[in-house]
Amino acid sequence: MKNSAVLIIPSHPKFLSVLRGLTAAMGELSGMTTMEIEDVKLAVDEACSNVIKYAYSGDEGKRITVKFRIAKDRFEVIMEDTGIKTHPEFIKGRSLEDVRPGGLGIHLIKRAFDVFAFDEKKKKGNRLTLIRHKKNIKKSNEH
Amino acid sequence: MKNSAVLIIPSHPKFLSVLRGLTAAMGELSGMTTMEIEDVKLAVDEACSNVIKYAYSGDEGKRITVKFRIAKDRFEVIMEDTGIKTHPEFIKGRSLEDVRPGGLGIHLIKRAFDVFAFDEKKKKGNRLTLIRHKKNIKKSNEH
Amino acid sequence: MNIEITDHKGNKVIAVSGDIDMYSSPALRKELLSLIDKKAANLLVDLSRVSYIDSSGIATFVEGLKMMKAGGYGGRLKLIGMPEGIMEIFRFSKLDNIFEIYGNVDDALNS
Amino acid sequence: MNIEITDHKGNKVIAVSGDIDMYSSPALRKELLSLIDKKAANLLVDLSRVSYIDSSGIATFVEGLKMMKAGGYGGRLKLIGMPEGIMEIFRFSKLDNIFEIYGNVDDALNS
Ligand SMILES: Nc1ncnc2c1ncn2[C@@H]1O[C@H](COP(=O)(O)OP(=O)(O)O)[C@@H](O)[C@H]1O
Ligand SMILES: Nc1ncnc2c1ncn2[C@@H]1O[C@H](COP(=O)(O)OP(=O)(O)O)[C@@H](O)[C@H]1O
Repeated sequence: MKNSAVLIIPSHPKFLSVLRGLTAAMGELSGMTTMEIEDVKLAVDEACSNVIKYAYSGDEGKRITVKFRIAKDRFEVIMEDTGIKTHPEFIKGRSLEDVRPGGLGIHLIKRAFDVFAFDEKKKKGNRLTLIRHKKNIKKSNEH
Repeated sequence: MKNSAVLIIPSHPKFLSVLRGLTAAMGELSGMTTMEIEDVKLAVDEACSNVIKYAYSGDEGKRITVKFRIAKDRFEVIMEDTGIKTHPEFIKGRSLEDVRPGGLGIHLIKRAFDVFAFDEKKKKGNRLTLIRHKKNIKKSNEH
Repeated sequence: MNIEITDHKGNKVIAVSGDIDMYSSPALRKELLSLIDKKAANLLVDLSRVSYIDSSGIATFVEGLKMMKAGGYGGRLKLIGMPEGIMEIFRFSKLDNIFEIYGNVDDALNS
Repeated sequence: MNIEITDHKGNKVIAVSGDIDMYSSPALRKELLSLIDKKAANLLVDLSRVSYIDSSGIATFVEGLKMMKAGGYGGRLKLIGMPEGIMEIFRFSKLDNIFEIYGNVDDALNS
């Protein structure tokens, strides 16, 4: 488990700050800039918020497992839950032109991570893999 | 697992910052002041440094499990390793009058936590329990 | 997150500090909607001490803006003192032109 | 942790920033001992941008002080700009009277 860390938290929104704290520390360890860390922290928070809202339908007593892996060429986050199966084909952020509450999370996740993929083979619950490639010059210049 | 979180990290000193990041977030969640958080962060870092140095003799490829639990009356940290059995009777900080490098860690741990106890029943490796009681007015006024 | 509500020349100023996320945004939503219910004419939200905002926080402001417009009493929601990191998320979300955003309270009131 | 070494009126100033822990303190130790090896007369360590120090960092300074005294060339180790949180740990460890501690570079040099 070299260069990886695992965090297990309850599916309660108050633990989002704990997940953000760990994400920031892992981002710093991987050599990200402060701005990159902010983007990644927000993305991981959004993915976890969605697990609480959709996979667990707001049930605050379940658990969420988040694995971080730092590799030379990428930063990987794997988020697992034991909740309702997600149908990736229904996940869609709203058009940014269509101003209304909600629908921004997926955009913020995909802004920070190049890969956003659910493991179709997982039997119970969900496993979401997020991968951010390093030296992604295009992404980091975007804003 | 309500109000608790678990972190698993490699026994590499570069993960101490990750553990500190999580400790600070848990301390904040438990309602500690900034100063209390600093003390607790330092204490948890010292305990983990000792696991790397003594239980794992500096081997950076093992794992350390840290469980945090926030209760109404206390803040609990349980640190587990699979390394060399610790003999609590040999753990002793140096006298503060005897100025030399080392021997401060235990003092810094005991300053922040009221309970510092190794689980004698654990078969392989160690389980250290740290408990800080809330409203410990004496401790927080000491400095 | 912490919320402080003050009066500035007859206008309500909601000063938010700390992190606005899925855990804290419901409290912000409650304050915002209750002031809109009372038909606050100028509702200024001071974001200068906000360290973090996620999409639930953004959604709260979008909802507040919609409610204010739906109220039909000419009330205006103004965001002030937005830190650059947060402004950047509003820009990314194409909301920087939807909200009235000002540097400080006086700029917001003189507009 | 980051280390910058500069010259101030012929004196070496080691400016440390960030976190000094078991991971980073070996690099600090190396710099410190190498300057002591070169018999630096006044060795100033600027701690004003240090955000965290653990017992391995403290041990590094205690070792530096001992080496300097053992060198017998009259060199002095001076700690400057210590943030309150770090000063507090030195006090707790009863090291605040063992080290020469100054507010800034000029105070340290004029002493
Ligand atoms: N983990 C998930 N499981 C199931 N559905 C999801 C998940 N994440 C997102 N979705 C779906 O995708 C939509 C867009 O998600 P998002 O952009 O985060 O916005 P929001 O959650 O605010 O609606 C959600 O409304 C939901 O229908
Ligand atoms: N987890 C541990 N396992 C075994 N021995 C330990 C452990 N923690 C501390 N010790 C012993 O207690 C002594 C004092 O520890 P500490 O105050 O942290 O200072 P230091 O590690 O700098 O010597 C150590 O030198 C060591 O002999």
